[in-house]
Amino acid sequence: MSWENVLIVAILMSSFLPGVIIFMLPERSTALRTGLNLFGAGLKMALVIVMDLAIYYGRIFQMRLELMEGVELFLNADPLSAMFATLSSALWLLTTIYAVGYLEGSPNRSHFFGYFSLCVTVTIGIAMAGNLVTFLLFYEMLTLTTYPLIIHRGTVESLRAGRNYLVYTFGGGGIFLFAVIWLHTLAGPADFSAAGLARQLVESEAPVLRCIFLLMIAGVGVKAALVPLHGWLPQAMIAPAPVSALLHAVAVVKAGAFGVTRIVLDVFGVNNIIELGLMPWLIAIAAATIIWGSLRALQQDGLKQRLAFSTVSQISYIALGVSLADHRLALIGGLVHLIHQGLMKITLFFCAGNLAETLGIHRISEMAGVGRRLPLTMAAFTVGAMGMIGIPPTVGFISKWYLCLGGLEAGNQWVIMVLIVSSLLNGAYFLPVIITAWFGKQQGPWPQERKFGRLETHWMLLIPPLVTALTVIAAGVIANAQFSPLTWVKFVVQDYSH
Amino acid sequence: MAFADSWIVVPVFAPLTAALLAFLVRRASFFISLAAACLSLLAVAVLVNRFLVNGPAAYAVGGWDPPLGICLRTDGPALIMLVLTAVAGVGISLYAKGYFTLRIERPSRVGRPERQERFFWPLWMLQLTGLNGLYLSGDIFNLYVTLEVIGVSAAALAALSGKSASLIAALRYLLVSLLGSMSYLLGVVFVYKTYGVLDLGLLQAAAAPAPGVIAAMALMSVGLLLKTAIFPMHFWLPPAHANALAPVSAILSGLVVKGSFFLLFRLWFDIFSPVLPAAAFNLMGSLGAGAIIWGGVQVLRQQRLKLLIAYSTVSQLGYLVIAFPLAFAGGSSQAWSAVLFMASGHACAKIAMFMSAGTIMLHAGHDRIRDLAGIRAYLPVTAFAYAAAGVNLIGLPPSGGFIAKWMLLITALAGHQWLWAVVLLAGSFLATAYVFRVVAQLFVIPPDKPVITRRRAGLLEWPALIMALLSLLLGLMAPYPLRLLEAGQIVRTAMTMGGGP
Amino acid sequence: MFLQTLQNFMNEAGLSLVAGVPLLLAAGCWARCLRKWSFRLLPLAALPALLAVLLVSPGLEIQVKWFFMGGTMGIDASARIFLGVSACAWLFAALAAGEKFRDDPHRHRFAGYFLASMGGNFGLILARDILDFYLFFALMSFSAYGLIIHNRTAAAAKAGRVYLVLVFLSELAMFTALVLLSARGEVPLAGAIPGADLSPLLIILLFMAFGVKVGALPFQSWMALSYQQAPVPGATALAGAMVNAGIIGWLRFFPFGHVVLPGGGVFFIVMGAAAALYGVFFGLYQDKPGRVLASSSISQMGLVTLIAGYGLLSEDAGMSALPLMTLFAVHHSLAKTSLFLGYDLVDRGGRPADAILAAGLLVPCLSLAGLPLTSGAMIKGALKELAHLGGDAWYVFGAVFLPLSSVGTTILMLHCIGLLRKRSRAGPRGKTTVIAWLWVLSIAGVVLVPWMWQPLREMAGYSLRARTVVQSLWPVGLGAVLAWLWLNAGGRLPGRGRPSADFDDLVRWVHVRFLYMLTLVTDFLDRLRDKIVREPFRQRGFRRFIRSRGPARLERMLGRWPVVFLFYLLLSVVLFMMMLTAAYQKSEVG
Amino acid sequence: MKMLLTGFDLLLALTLLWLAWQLLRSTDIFKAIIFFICFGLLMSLAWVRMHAPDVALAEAAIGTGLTGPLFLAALRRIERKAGKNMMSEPAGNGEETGSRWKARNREMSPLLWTVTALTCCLAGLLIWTVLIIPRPLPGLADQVAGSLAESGVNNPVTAVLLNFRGYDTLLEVMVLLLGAITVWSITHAPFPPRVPDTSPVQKAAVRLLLPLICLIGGYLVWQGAYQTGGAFQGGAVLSAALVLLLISDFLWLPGMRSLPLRLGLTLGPLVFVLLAGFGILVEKTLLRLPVEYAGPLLLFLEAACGLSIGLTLAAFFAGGRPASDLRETPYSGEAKGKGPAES
Amino acid sequence: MTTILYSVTGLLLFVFGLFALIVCPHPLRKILGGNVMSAGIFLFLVAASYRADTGEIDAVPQAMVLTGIVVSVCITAVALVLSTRLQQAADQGARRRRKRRREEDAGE
Repeated sequence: MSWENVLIVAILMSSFLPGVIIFMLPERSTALRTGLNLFGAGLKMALVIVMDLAIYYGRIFQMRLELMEGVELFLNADPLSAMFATLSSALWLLTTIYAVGYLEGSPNRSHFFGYFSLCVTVTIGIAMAGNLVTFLLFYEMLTLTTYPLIIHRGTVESLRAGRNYLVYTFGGGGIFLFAVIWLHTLAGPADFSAAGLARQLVESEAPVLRCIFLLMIAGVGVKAALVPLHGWLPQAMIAPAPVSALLHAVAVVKAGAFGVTRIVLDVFGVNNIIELGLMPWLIAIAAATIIWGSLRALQQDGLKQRLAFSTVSQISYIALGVSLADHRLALIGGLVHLIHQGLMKITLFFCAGNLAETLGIHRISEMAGVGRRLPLTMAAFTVGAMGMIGIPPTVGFISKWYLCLGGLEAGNQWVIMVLIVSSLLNGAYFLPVIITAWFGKQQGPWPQERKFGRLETHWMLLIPPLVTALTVIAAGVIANAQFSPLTWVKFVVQDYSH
Repeated sequence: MAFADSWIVVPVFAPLTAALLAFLVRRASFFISLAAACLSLLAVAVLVNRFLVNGPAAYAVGGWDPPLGICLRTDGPALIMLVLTAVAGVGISLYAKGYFTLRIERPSRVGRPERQERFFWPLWMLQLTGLNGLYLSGDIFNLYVTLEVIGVSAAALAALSGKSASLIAALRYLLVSLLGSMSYLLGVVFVYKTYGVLDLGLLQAAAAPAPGVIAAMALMSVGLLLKTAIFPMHFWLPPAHANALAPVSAILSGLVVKGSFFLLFRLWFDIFSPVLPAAAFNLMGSLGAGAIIWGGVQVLRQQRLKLLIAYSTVSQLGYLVIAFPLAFAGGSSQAWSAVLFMASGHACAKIAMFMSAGTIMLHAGHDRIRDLAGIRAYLPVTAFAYAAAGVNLIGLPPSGGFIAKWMLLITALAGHQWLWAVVLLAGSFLATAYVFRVVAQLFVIPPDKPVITRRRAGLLEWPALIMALLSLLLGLMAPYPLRLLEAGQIVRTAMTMGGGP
Repeated sequence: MFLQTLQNFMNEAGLSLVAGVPLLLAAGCWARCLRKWSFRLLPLAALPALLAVLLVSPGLEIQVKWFFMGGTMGIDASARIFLGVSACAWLFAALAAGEKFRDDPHRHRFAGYFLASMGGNFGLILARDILDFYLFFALMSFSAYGLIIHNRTAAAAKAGRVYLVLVFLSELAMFTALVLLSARGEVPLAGAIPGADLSPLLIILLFMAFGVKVGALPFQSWMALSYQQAPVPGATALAGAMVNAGIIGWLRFFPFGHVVLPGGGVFFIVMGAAAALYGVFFGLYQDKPGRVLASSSISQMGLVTLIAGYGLLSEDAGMSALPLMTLFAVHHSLAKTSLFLGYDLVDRGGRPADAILAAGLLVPCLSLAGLPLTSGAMIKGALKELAHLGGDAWYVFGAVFLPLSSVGTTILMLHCIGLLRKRSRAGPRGKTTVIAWLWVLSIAGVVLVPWMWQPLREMAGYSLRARTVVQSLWPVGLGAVLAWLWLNAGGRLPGRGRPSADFDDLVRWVHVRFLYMLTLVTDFLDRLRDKIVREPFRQRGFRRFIRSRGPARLERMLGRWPVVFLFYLLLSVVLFMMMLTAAYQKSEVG
Repeated sequence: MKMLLTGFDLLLALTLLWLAWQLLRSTDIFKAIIFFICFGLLMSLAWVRMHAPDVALAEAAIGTGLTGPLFLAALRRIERKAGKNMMSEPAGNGEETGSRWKARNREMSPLLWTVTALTCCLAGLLIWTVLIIPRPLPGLADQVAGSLAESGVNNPVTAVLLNFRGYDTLLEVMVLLLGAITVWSITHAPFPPRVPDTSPVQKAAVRLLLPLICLIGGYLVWQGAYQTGGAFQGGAVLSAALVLLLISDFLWLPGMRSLPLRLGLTLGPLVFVLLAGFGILVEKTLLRLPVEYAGPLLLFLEAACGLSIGLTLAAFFAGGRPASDLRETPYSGEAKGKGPAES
Repeated sequence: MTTILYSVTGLLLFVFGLFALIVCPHPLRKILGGNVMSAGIFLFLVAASYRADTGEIDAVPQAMVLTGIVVSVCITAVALVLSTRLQQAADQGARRRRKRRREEDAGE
């Protein structure tokens, strides 16, 4: 058990153990619970950074546990998984701080934070999965850990949303299990490798593999909220803000997108998919989701619903980037958007949470002139929104820029067309929000205003969005710096470019 | 034979003597029973590591060798079930102690809980004797007697609660098990008439598709199917399990049903497998499929929690039986070991579920699912145990159920048997529906209900949690029991060499 | 010696200071504590730019590796001129703003937006690679929005809305154009694109991207609204400095002198001419000085488009069009700055004697119209030369059109002076503040700059020749006569002055229609989904089947002994027969 | 001689079948029980015919001797409870909506037709199998004979029962004990405090018969080692004595304190278990008896088992645990409201 | 010859008992059927091992039958006690319902 194995297990345990202990804690001991939470998050962040450095200098991190003969639980930290793990642990640290502030005084928090930590452990597990079986294991556990979070409020709507969420995710999970097993019978136990499936297998079993691929994409697509399967996402907005922040930016939806990436790059291998002629399908689905998500977002008056639909469309950028993976630029664009979307979306949700928590605002029509009352929150929101639209110097611009270049390099013009129309639509549903917020006139008192002393809102609710907003700009401005997301993605793409 | 060799006898004799002593010394009955359960657990542990060291062992009782005397055998499958029964035995004993102490504090009818407790322990010990006897025995007539012991003690336990509904169910259960044992006995007679030998090892050697054996297998299989409550003949199980006391339902659902299933499994796969054609296995598979779908549909109809869990047993038993055609076609040992692995996983989960249902009923006073909202406020550990057991039933990753479902699906897809694969998936979807229907109720705390964790009787909540976590742990430590089963393969060859020292 | 060290310093850090100082001050404006200081330092923000223009050695280029995908800043000949002009314009506007907003409660907010757009403008001029260009262009455009709606009136909000929509469209067009342009290299190419053969789509996109800034024909409606609604210093900045951004864009991205784009050239010429004429007629309708000035900008920018069009027709036309466009930009922004200062003076009521006012206003107007000895005349002459290079057909067009446009401009300018004098007479008398001295200085600038500045001097010499004087004199004279006649005849054209529906109503109409159609589609899809998924699942489907009596009756049926044991017997018989047949086959086969 | 025997067999078989058929068809359950008793007696006759004296004795003593009275006692209790309405189907399995199996007007619903058809078909198959099974293979007779010497008894059946397959018998005795425990756990012995008017004849007969029955029982137990007889048969006869006591005025059984009864019931199995333990200690294998002491040990075991079997069968007849043991207050209406209803 | 005759009788008895157990609704009759079934099986068992020619007795089937008889007695006894207790509980239930109805009538 060299220190590499220990590190991987430590990363997983650093949120699992606090989670289990928090379950035990009685409701009263808030200090201990918050301390444990933050300690776990901090420790995980440190460990992940150490791992990133080590990976950068070529160390290999692996851990195997034999489940059945021929099937094993394999954790492997390659650059791609390190990227997703870093994103998850960083955003988890911030979301924990935010959640502590957000849930002050609300009932059954031990239960909430317990599942909160478990959910991140599973996300890190998904990130570090080394083969398809481990990925499936953690993928299905994710549903288990996120369901209690969604129904945390206990109201009838949250129950219905929870039920809907289960129907979708378990349906997807079942299909994904079926496809994984079918592939397992054909290709035997195979770890994730850039080469993907064996060539002669692709020739001999083309129709079956096509069917398996579509099933897998459908299975993973539920969590990645691809068009026909995205129904659960807007309804899951009933959950408290930190949950929807975590769900949308880090855990569930990102796990789906990461799943699509793994399947296309590491399970099937890009060339095999092209040979099977499946790429056009994937591009079509991604494009359709991008446009449909943005269109639906236009219609929503609820702020969180609008953000949810914008997530639906933004996540498919990653799918689009991955589906053009044979062109280096598009792949860079797709993967870097994995991080950028996380940063931007979590900022937006933090701000939406602040609005709901401090002023009781849930609808955009109520947001006129809120910029005056919550200037810093709305500044963060504006930065996030600008990122979403893709205005430089935010990170959003960079990922859109690379995606467009990739699309151009791939030669199909209408990929750029889709991205431009989507930016237009993004502008159409984000700019009015910003304008009403900053330049609108406040009509009447806020629904439920709460005072938090000198600051505009509780400091724990204010710091995270500001930090993420700054990162949105910083990661954009210093995109070429040594350890910016863009350089890391280029480092990741090295072993996929052939 | 060395003294150390007689550990094999302990799992049967310890509960036996405990039953006698418990019946005599009523005050100390709990401690005697717990001691017996722990002793048999220890014995099973010794047997397991001895089995791993030098393979299957045989033990001629009374010193007479097989054709004349009775011989006790330990092989892979038997040991898995022994371990399961021993562990469940300790868990259920603890739970029962907690259950009865609480019931005696707040009796609904003066004197009834005392009666129930006084007679629970001897009957429970006899049940354990029968089960361990069945798993160990190597003689076909002796299996009949153990079946009878299990049948009568199960009916007695079911009738313990004294309500008229449970009495009706107990009577029906008794008559059904009478009929099942009688047809099994007729099968034994046919076997004896054809081969003139009662020992399983010798029978396995001589097994050939003769008419006598065919009649025997037909009667025995149908009798055992009836006793295992497989799909068309499941009418007696739900009322019996739902109306019995909580520890009793756990015993019935978790262990008793598995006993007769194990015998069916041994007959079909171990002893008379050459006699059985592929069509028979597919018939069994269709029964299993029927059980999964029909059980699933019925579960969704139930309004009471215990009935829901009982019908889910009917559905889960379908999983065990659907594995027969897979094992036969697949040929690989995967589906073969998957069956028993799933049986043990399901047993742990079901025991945990009934325990938590019992605790909830004691606490809430009723088990109408609609009014169970927010139980987690009062019983967090029980709610979590129920959820963990549910996870195992559905077959979600961390649990043993997942590994079993995985193995079954692998064999089904490798053998291109799409129907069974689709039924397995449909089954897990139905399971998701009925588990989460209850979990959603348990876990969601309506805003107005405050969270107070008054410490209930510890003994009520923790055994349920331990059993539920055990079913989850099975998922992670799957290789160890599976290695036991793989070793089981050698047994078949050993048996054919006319086993016994 | 001091100059030497200053020059070295400017060479190293100077360029980043040019854009950096305004942005830092803008940030200062937002921070509560630094507000007072940053507002007071407002006028100084433009100084680094002026210093850079004077001191930085020509052709300097610095590469800032870490900044936004490798930013490169540099000064070349045209950038120096533009920077100089913009710096002057921003300086004048800043001083005017300092004066005007001294006691306005929201001055910090205005200062913040003002400084941000200033920083964006300077950065835009200095940016050498297209990504930085795009970054600063976006920064300038979006912060200018703050200037327009500063007064928070409904009309200002409407103007802001129109401006924002158009700017957003231009951003998108520019993004697409940049992507298409930089198809080859991953890192965007620095400076003008050598010899790129631009496809028609690209030409339209570039026209659209910078046409909005310049007020080209289809996108000109925001100019009139914004100049009127924005506070005058803001309007000065908009008209004086930000308009040039459009011209710089065209200069950067069109390969003047390298590639001939006949189609593009014709398109630009037609749009330019149309814009020029539209500007004049639209201006004559207006009764507000802000709108008239806006329409004069539109017509002048139409001329610039014309020059660009000619530049695209042939290589040598392109070579000469480049400096001409730069000169035109300088000439136009100086004139506009002084006119707006005059308007600000009049607006603030510090009214000098009527005669001085008339004379002061007359100088920039006539220079715009092209009076000999002014920069306008030089440009007109050079323009005639350029038209000659563009081939005979266009020469004739040039020859006819140019005098006509200068006549129109003269009429428009005189109309504007009339309005300003009317307003100054009506307005209250205020004390002459520093704005007046600024105004006089700007007038001097208008007259002297063409002569002082070395690159413009040889152009001036050409305009002194008799023939060009005569050629530029008669249109001005004719224009003056017509204006005098027209002013006496009532001074206003019939009609309401503004078209009934403008761009904002168009946008709202499109938005409402689009949402309506979208809800139609989504309702249809929801109904469809209910029919396919939820309906069977809930009504006729699985759940009803579960609740219905069917399964209950079946279950009760299965609860009866005879039925159950019917299956029992059936099973035993079937099993028996199966095994028998199997044994029979095996024995037969075996 | 052979013809006579086959004739006798044929007659016996036919009567047995007729009795079974009558037993099922008769409407009145009392009549059915009487048929069942005759059927039992004829069965023991059949065992005798097939040279199985032990089984015949057991069938006579237990199969009919005790089961008959059990049925009659049960019928009386059910009738008295149901207020004398003839054959009213008790709640039974409540929603038993199947066709009323009235012996007389048996309208054969299609369901019943199929059940009968299937039963006949199954019967046909089984009989066909029996007919074509080749000559029966040599059973275990010679092995039993071979090792009879070491078993300590010379009646082969007892040898098999107690020594060769002692494990089976142990479990069987435990089943009996299990039955007793179950009966006790279900209800109290439903005996009236005082049997009103036992006729003097009955009292005298009981006083006379008791010692005789005990003597015969003891002898049977003793004889088991040599010829037919043994613990079960002896025990059954002893139980007859106890049943007599129960139905006459010596009602001490229901009134007795439960401990001695419980001791009596568990005596047999306890001895058996001790013997098994002894076997392990001495011979290192379960239930293995040292050859020289096998005889007396088995005899001691037989005696103990006989006694406890007698008591158990009596307990079956008593139909419940002694009145004094584990009283339960009758079902009080108001209890329902209070604490949680028991599950 | 006798073995076949008695075996067939045994099987027929088994089938009769099975039929009775299945069809008769009354628990007592079902238990009677059970007993007939077991008697049939034992008859078949002993008949199967009866060797008319050699005449010596194979003890193992007899031991099995003895055990079988004892076990079936035990089951019969339990079943009978259960059905009596069932009847008793049903009567108590009926009495209670009648009492409550009377109270309600009295109450109105």
